[in-house]
Amino acid sequence: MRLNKLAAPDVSHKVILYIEALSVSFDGFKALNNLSLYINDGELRCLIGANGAGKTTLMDVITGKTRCDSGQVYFGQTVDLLKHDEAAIARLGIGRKFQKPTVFEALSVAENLELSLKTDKGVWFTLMARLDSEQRDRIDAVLETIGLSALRGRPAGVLSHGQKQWLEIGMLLVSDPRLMLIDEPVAGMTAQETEKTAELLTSLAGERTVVVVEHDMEFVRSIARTVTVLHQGSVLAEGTMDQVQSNPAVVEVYLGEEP
Amino acid sequence: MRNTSFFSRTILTAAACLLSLGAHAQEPIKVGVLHSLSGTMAISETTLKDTVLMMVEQQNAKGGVLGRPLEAVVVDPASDWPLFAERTRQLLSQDNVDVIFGAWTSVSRKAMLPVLEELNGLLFYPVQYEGEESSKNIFYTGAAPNQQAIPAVDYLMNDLGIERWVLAGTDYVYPRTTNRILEAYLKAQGVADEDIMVNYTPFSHSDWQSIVSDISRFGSAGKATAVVSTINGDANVPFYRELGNQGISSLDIPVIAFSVGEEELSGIDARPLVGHMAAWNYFQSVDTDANAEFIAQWHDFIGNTDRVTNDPMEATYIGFNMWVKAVEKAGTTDVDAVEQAMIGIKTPNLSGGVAVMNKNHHLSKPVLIGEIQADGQFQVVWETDGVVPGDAWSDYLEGSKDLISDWTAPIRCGNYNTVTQTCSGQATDF
Amino acid sequence: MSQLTNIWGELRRGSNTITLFVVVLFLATLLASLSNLLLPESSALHVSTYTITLLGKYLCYAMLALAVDVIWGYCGILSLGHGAFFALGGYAMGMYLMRQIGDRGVYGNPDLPDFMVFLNWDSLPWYWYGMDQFWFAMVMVALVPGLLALVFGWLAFRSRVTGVYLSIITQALTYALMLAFFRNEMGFGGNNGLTDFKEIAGFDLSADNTRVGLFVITAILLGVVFVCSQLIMRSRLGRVLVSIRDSEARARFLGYRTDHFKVWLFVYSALIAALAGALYVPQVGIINPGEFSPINSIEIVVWVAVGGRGTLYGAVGGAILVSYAKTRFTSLVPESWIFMLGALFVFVTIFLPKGLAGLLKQRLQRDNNGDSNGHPTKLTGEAKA
Amino acid sequence: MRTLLLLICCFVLPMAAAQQAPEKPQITSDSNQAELSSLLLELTQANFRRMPELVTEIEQAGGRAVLPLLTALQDGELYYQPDTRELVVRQESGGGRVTVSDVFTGNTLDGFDTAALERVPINNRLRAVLQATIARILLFQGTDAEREQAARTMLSDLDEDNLVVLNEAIANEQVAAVADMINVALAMNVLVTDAPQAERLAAVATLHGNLQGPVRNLLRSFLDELGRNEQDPEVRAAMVSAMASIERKVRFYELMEQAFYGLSLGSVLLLAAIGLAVTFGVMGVINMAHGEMLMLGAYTTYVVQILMPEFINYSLWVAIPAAFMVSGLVGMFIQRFVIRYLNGRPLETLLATFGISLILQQAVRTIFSPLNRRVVSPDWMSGAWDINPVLSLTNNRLFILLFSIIVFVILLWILRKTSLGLQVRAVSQNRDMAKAMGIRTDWVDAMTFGLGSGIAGIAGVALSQLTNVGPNLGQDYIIDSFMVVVFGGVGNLWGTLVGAFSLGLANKFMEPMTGAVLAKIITLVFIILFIQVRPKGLFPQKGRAVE
Repeated sequence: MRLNKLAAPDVSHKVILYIEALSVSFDGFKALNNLSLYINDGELRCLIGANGAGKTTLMDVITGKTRCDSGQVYFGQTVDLLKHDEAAIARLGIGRKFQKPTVFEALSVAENLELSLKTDKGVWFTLMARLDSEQRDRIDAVLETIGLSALRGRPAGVLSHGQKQWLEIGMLLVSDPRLMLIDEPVAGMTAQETEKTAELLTSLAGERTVVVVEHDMEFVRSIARTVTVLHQGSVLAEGTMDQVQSNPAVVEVYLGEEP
Repeated sequence: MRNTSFFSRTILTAAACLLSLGAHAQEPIKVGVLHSLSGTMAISETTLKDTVLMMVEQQNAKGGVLGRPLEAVVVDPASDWPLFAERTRQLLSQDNVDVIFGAWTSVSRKAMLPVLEELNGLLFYPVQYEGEESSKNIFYTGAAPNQQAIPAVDYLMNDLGIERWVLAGTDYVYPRTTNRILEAYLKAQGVADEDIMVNYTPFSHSDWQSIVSDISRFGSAGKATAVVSTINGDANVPFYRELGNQGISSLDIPVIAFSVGEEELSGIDARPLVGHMAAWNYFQSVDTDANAEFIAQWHDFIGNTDRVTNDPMEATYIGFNMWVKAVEKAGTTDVDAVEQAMIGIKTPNLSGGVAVMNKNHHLSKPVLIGEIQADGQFQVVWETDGVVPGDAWSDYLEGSKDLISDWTAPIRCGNYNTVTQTCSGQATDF
Repeated sequence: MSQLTNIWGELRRGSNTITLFVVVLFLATLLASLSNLLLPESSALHVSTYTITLLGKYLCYAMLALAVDVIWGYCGILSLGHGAFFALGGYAMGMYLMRQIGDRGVYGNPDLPDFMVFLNWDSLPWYWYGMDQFWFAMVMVALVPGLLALVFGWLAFRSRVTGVYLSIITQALTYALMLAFFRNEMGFGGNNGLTDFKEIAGFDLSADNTRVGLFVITAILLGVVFVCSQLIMRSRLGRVLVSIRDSEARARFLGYRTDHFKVWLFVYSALIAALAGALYVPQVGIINPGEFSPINSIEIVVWVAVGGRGTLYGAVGGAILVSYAKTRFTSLVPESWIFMLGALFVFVTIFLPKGLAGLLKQRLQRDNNGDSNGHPTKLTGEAKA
Repeated sequence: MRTLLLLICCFVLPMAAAQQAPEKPQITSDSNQAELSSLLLELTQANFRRMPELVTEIEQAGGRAVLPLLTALQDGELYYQPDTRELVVRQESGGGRVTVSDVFTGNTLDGFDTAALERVPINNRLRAVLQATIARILLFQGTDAEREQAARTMLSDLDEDNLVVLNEAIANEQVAAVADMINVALAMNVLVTDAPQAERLAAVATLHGNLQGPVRNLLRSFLDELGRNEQDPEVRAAMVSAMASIERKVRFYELMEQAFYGLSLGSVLLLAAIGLAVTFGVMGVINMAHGEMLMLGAYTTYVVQILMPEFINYSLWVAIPAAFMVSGLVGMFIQRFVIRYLNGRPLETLLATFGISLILQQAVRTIFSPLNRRVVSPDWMSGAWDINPVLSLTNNRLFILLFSIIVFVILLWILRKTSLGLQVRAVSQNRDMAKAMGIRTDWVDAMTFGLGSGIAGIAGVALSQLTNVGPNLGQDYIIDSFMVVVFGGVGNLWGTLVGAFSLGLANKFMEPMTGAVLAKIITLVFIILFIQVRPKGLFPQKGRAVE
């Protein structure tokens, strides 16, 4: 119940997320095939790969949505993520933004953020919970960041696609996670918004760890320090954007197709 | 709420005007009809509603009662037991009816009973039932167990030499009580425990394979075996079908039923059932002038010569005629006066005898046993010599053998204990 | 202390609906009761005891509808078996009332109810013990349905049975209970159920005062349940529930143990249903296994759908409206009532997905900001399967 | 429709006529005509007490020649003319055609007012006497099967008359099966008389493993201390062994019987659920009106039988396609006008279709009255296949079991091999993609729903042979159907098959221990718990697309 009170992950070895020899298959189709990946604390990492390369499945496994067939996922040195369910993983400080923006359409923008706050998430607590001034400030600040202050009382359902993307990012921000998993943040955004997103993500890295899955190569180039290329469920290449782009294997399977 | 009662009143008044056109300008006597017209029980009860309406129409043609026309107030309790209580209250306190004809299942009567007693209403209940009840406000014109079950068992035992018994019933209070009474009765007649098999099935039971095969096994022990069936309504068709298909004829193991009448058989292909029996106080095939007339009137009223008549219809017929006589005797529709006037009233029944209302609010009736014919009718193969008075409290049950019901002075009690000479529990309103 | 002020603040913030509802309910109850007790029967304004009983029944149905709305409207759990909790609460109350008859039954047996006497039970089954005490019976009214809801909810929500699957197994649950209660061996009176009650806590059940009293108590409790539910729905918990309804997976990724919330709400809802059942039985005077029938449970859902799910007053209004229509039309046109009910189902689901309350809301909104160029309100929050 | 009926009439008429051919009775010359005539006259006037003796006297006077008379009396087809008291046989065939024929010659007689004829009444006691009397005659005159049956009838009634007849019959009997049956009877007789030990032992040996009920009862009585209580230790030992072998066989066959009952219940569940497996499983639509599709099928059977009263035996073959059409069309109608508007909102669909189910029920109640309707079983569906005296499989159940499997296979074939099936599967797996590929998803939805409903209609035809045809028919099956589909796994026809049969078997094997209701409750609770463990049922659909 009180997982959110757990100590922060042990990152004494600099690595916040260990993924080792992970395999997942659906009906014989190997979505992840013996994949290993290490994410350092405070890093901003981009995952790229063709459709079906296993990006979303990987996120699903990390956040507890999908069970893996074999392998290990550790959060810091000590926390075995495979032993926890989605809610517990979220409370550990792993936040996720989905590919398709999923906000709670019947709730207002501010309420969406309120639910995402980093607090006790037990039944009885939520029944009696009130926003204290600190939390209110935090919500205000995030609303400012994502540019939705004027729409705070509106139901999220009436937002445009881009606004929903922002709101989801806001929900992620307000929950103050250690590790953020962000699936295609700029899909449906204008060029300006994309730029703003890139700025935001870059600024987040350092105090938090950010993992971004993105198709927009321009965007990836603008933010990425380290890029990991997935292919057919395993890591094909890893390095800076330039390194990866010059990797012949990558060129062949991925960049070649999608200039 | 005022609006609504105004609304209903307008409708009722309109109906009343139509009914009494050309008759009397007198205020009509209201007859409540409380039979389910929708839901599961509609199948049986709709017929009784039509019977009451027919009787009302005929009585009005004869000039009504006490010079006043009769007006039927029909409501639908929709086979929903709590609704029976609610509608009773509506009939008695909103529509101010003078008498109610209604109910089929025991549970609906039980739901109505407290309301009837509270508001001092009058109910005529026309269906065979388990007994163990006698209310000042209810007249029971159907058979009590001693007017159906016990004579039937006597017939099987004495005339057909049955030694082994299957008591099969639907799991509700009528079969439970009847079978308890029969078990006690059979044991008193020297039947051994292992020669009695009791089986209960739920309502609308449809898969009878195992049970029929058990019965057939039970019946193959070399002794003459019969099934006494208190299986209710819908479950009968698959039951008889399974019997027929497993090759159990009325010669191997005859079935005598207490809840299967002409109406139920009209929905069954009766050919495989020929020779199985039913015990009732009336069959459509009874050959009397009164019955012929009744059937003709019924066909005329309902506009369909294929419609059958059955025992609860006769019970409604008797109850209605008795009520008319009692009102005329009392000179008023006041419930207390009519209740006292009812006792001792005699009217002809449809099987050539005379029905008498006894002190315990139950009728004296003849008991007939009929064999099912291929056309869905019954052929009477046995009947009691005279009429049998209905017994509210069974002599064969531990709890009720000391109880009697007597609504005449000085006892005036539905459950008078003859040993302690007290009227236990039930409020008597006196 | 701060929590108290919270609640007070909450009450003031949402005062509109709550106050309106409570005031209307209070006035209606008061008027009906007083005119029954004080005005002579001949008076045109007199409300008959029949009407009072009828109103009492409607209020019980309203409470039941509220119970279903709380889980369906706010959390997307469509239970087709809520009649089971209602009936269990009713049975617990019925057992108490049965024991109150004491030796006034027809057989004069001080311990055994009549149906046990003539079915030859020689002693009271263990689960009937203590039911002669009012407090104990009331504990059972809550405990039995609450426990059942807890166990069932815990099993179902933990293994993430959702949508139509859940609906179907709730239906199976009430169906199984119906079959069980039909069995006479169970010791609950079989098909006949429990009836012929005499008094409740010393008050004669056939007296007008008692009936009015029961009606008033029902109205008060309905008010309390309404206010409580409204407060819950306006708390953060309520928002979590809505978020579960709209996207359970997303709520889980925010760190909410959605199964805990659902179990909690399911139990809360079951308790309301049980309370409604317990109030229903002394007013209608009978409880029998028919109350478990799956059709009854589906009818509750229709009340909520007609009134408008996701709004508590909608559920209450829907229950009263449909029940009233049933009372009227089964008297006037018994054969057509089923047609009308059926057509209502189809019509409401296709044309009024938000029910009458939704219609009302749209109307009000249009009137309020008819000229504002705000975004059109989309119909949102369809229950997800 | 009309042409179809006509065609069937042309095809069927000659066959029906052929079946009606009267049997030629024999007239023996040694009958005492005068005495017989007076007895026959008395037959029209006697009461039930006199009748049994009268029948015996008629047999004595008329000898074996009176068989047609007795058979007619037993079948309730013996009538007399009220004025002349002349006895005739009055037979009614389908459609109310009445023929009157001579009692002994079987020649058709004309000039009778068939309505004025009075029936010679008969009751159960008389039927019993007739059965015994007819058996005695049939033992000599009947076909092989009739002779065997006659001998079997006598097993339970080994009085002197019967023994005389049996001894006479065995001398001339050529057919082994009949002779065996007679020998069993004679062996039973040996046991109850004071025969020497060797003969008794031989008799017991004859009875060894014999499954006839009377044989078992007789042996049981010999082993019962309160019964005949066999004293001779050797004979007793033989009896114990004979009895043990009988009991062993009986137990085995009872198990077989139970399995058959389970499969039969399973087949009913399968039929009821399989249409639902299509609409719910493939389309994801919760159709609460599914039960009413069954009901419509059953009512279609009723209407078909009304339309072709002369050909009841063939009515089901017409009813099956008719029911498919009726239910299928109603299903498509529902899909087009209601469900289509609720796409992707399963819970709303559930409510709307429930409303439709109410409307359909009430419509049937209004049109056909709330009373159950009489649906006749064709002759070939009544009766049973008697494998041995303890195991007989009823024909209707057997046919329905077979039928359910045929329906299943056809459905599987439609979904696997036809283009409709391909499109249905495409739509069920990815609606948008299918649409993009040019599949008319609207049309496919309507067809799928029609198919599922039509199959429910066919199931209704089968159910009309087992249970009531009334407005509540659907209600009785809807919950069971849902249970089967959910238990088997939505979207998997094989799951439905396995689910139906395993629930049927479980129910029937539990029933002897728990009773029918408790067995059903246990099954329901089991399914509720099972769904918690495997929310997707026995055979879940796999893959990410399901999420």
